[in-house]
Amino acid sequence: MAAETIRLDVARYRPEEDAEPVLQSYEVPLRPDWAVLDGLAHIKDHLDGTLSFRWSCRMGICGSCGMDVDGEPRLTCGTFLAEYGAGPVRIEPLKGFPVIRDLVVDIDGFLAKLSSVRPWLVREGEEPPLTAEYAQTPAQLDAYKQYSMCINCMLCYSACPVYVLDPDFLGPAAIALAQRYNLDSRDMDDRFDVLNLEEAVWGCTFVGDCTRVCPKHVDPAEAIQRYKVTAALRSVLPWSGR
Amino acid sequence: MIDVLIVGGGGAGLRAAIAVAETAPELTVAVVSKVYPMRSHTVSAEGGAAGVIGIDDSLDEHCYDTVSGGDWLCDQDAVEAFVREAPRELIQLEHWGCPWSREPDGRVAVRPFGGMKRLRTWYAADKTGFHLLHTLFQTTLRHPWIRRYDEWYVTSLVVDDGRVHGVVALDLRTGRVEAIPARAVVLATGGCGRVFPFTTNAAIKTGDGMALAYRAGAPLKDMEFVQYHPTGLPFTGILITEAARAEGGWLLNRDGYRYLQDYDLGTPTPTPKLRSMELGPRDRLSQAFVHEQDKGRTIDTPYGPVVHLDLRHLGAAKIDARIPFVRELCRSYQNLDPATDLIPVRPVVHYMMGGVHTDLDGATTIAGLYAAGETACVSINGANRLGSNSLPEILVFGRRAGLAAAAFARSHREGEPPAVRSQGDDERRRLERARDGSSVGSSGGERIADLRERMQHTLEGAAGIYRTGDALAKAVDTLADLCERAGEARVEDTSATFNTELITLLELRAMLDVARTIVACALGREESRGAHQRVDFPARDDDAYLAHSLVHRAPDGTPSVGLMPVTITCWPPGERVYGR
Amino acid sequence: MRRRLEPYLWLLFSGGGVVAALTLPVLVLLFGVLMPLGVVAWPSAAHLRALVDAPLVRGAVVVALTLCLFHAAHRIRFTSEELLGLRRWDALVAVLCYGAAVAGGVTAITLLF
Amino acid sequence: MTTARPPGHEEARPYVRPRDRWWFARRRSLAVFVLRELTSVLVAWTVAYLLLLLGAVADGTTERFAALAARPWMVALNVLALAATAFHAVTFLNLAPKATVVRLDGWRVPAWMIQGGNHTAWLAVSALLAYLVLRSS
Repeated sequence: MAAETIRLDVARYRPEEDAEPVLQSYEVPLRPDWAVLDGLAHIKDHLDGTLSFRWSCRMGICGSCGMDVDGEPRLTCGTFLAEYGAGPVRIEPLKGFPVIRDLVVDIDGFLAKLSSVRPWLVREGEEPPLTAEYAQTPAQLDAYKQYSMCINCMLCYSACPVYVLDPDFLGPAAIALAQRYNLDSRDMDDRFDVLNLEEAVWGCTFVGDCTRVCPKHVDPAEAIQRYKVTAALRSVLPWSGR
Repeated sequence: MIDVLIVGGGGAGLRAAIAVAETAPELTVAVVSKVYPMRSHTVSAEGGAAGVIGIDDSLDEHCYDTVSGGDWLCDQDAVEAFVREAPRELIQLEHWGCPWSREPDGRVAVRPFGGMKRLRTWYAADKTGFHLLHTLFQTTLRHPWIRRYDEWYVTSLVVDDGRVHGVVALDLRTGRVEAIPARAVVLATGGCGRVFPFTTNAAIKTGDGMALAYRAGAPLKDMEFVQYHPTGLPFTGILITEAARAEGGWLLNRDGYRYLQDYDLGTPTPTPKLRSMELGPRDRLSQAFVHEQDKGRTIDTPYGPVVHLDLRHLGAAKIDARIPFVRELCRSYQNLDPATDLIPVRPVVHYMMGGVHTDLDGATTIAGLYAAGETACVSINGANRLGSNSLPEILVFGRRAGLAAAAFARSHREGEPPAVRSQGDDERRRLERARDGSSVGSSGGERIADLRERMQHTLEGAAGIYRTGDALAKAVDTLADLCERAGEARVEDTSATFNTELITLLELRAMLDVARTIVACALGREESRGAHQRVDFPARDDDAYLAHSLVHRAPDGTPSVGLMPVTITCWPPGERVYGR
Repeated sequence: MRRRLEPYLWLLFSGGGVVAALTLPVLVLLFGVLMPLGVVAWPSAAHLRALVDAPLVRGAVVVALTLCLFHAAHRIRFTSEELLGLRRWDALVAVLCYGAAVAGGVTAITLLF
Repeated sequence: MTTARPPGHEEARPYVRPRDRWWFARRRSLAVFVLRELTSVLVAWTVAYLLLLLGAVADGTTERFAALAARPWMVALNVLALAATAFHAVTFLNLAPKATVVRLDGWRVPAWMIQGGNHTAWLAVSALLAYLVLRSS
């Protein structure tokens, strides 16, 4: 049986020598259970050790290996080569982020955004002793659970034309994370000051692609639209703050 | 100068950082990690975190389960401290926002788990580690004075006169090698599952912290105890959580027979029974698999023999409510639905019971150097860790190490010694030579991946579920040879920017050092206990080996193994009884 | 300033979106397609005048049409900025778009009152 | 927690992709989005058209308006407006559940129910308007 192969066209960018990324082609074995990430690992291990990319858990939970695969932002560990028939498959760094090297993008801006929404439980008063938990019913847990599933893979940013055109836009994952805490029955904040901004929820034009590409079904688009309602009501009815 | 420098941004490292930030705000804290903290492998933990909470449960019972699960190799004073502090740590996580699964009345829910006699495993569906890590990470964000060195790889510890003075680290982004002086250092870099070819562990788990401490002169402990998790997906090694069995899943051989009943693990019942059958400890379940394989009762696949995990009788609703990630993983990575299909599984390297030798506060033998989490060996896990003990372990001992490091930093206010700069300069020259290829020539030398594969298969062959003295002795030589060859491996990438090939080489060298300690300890322990099963010494030998293996690095680089007594407080060695 | 305005603009946009969705298709179907094509006959001028005779109805028509215009203005503002890269000129674009909507509303008032 | 990037770390410049003028043509979903947004132009036109009609009613020049409306280009434009407003209605009403999550005693009302309600309302309002306009003729 002749071993089947598939061509991967991989974006290379070496800042010391390249002015802009160029595609480099590699032939890798096409195996039914190989993900795109396995193809990249094969290149790094056996064909070209100079290829740089991030990966870790290869089970879709660490959020490292998001890349642009044939024009779509995907987690490469969960995207199978067999999806692409005879190939070739074009693999590029996530769009919308500065490229540090090859398939590695700069995510510091994203982290700054996450930090800016106060993504922690905001409580008033003293923390009670560590003898009992705050009560939370399954229904109250359900109210925010979906928004707590974000793995920070940033596919939603890459899919969002608003973010790609305007890097200052707070973006889907950060707003969903803010909502994860806003809707938590134990939280006492509504993060109005950081969300009720033109670069925050009001920048969103509800394209909806963030939700479409989210591998964890977080539905950031929903989180944003819901906050628009919250913020609008709070603006019209100033006494309606929580 | 940094007061407390933490290497590793996973659960243990972040818990340590928060402990310092909250109790000693006057100290500067830094987290140096080779990945962004939320990428750390804590994120992959699934099933849950044990902490006594039920009224029908007691600290003593959790201790006993842990000690018997560890085949009496645990230090019982450490276990007692751990069991006592675990519940308050889990409540602390709840107060920080962790979305624990709940009972209808709003209390935190607990589930059964392998080797545990009571329901005491807290869970956040089956993404417990994910929620725990993100809760910790997000909580650190409220302390802006915790400095983060994201994507910095620590290449060595600066140790002078028996005391740590900081680290030398490489910034992946710029390629710069810098000495970072610090008064105290906490190692929290996780385990080293990647020394084996088939593991649940993420790519980043290369034993870096263990190797750092070991090279700096701190001994490692109990390195021969490697946990195989009984249920990994073939090919990928993706973990199917023990919670799948805790919720009622069965292990079936090729005849559809619940084979665990043949291995002194109890008799089958339709619903799960604690400390019995599928809820036995991981070492015993993985060993049973090998016996089934020997009897020809496993199923052959292109990726080796498997047995089946059967969840079909649980129904889709229960699977979605309790173990949704199992279904998600099976669908995405194995192309099957556990609600209607059998899941092929096989034992897979999961966890290192061993690690850097520490006391109850995470202190190593080097002044100012601490370790916590899987990197460390306190030891609460003994010869076999119980499922759902590792998450509370990183919290309890992460906090303890952080507090101890803060206290050390407070009482040692002197400035940085000259050793820091000079060692930083040496390291920079050494790494730049490796990167430029000027040390070996980029065309000479072997491929990193080839050497890694050799190492992994050596380990699997010699230090797998069952071991023999002969194979281990051969592995000692093979690994020594590989170590030498890794010194001259080929690095094609000469770029300073995000040079992952150079990191891969440094990781390989760390793994080889750790691998040699695993094999040396396994060769030294001429008995069978917990996860260490010697075919040539099949019985437990408490007279000779109720003791920890302690392994130092000899000046010539070879591991030298000694023994250290186990601390026994309340539970004298006895028989491990499951299902009876 | 802008920060305090956005929620109101969005409310106008949303309200207009609802009104436009519920009313415009049937109106353009009748007055723009079926009647001009002769599929249904034009109602008499008197009937049409009677329809908008009640002050309340006139008011509702003014509000509805103005909301629809605000809906359109909001979308045109953002879409033009995204398609043409005019984000920098947002203030100007916004004034033009919402200004046009206000003008349309004023026109409706002058026509009906 | 803040990121430490010590000063003096010279960094090779990251590559920043230039603005993609044709971003909306890269993916089907984006093209649909832009179409959805562009319906607003025809919404505005439809309002303008209705204002013209109201003006004609006010001035008593409905005959002239009818003649204008019957011009082929005008009919074509209004057919387009019909398509656009209908597309706007379908997309807008379908997306509404994203902004209005309804929970009854912890149970989340599924999107299709809210959408079904919206579309029923659309039908009812359309029928009422058609009845009011057509009842005497």
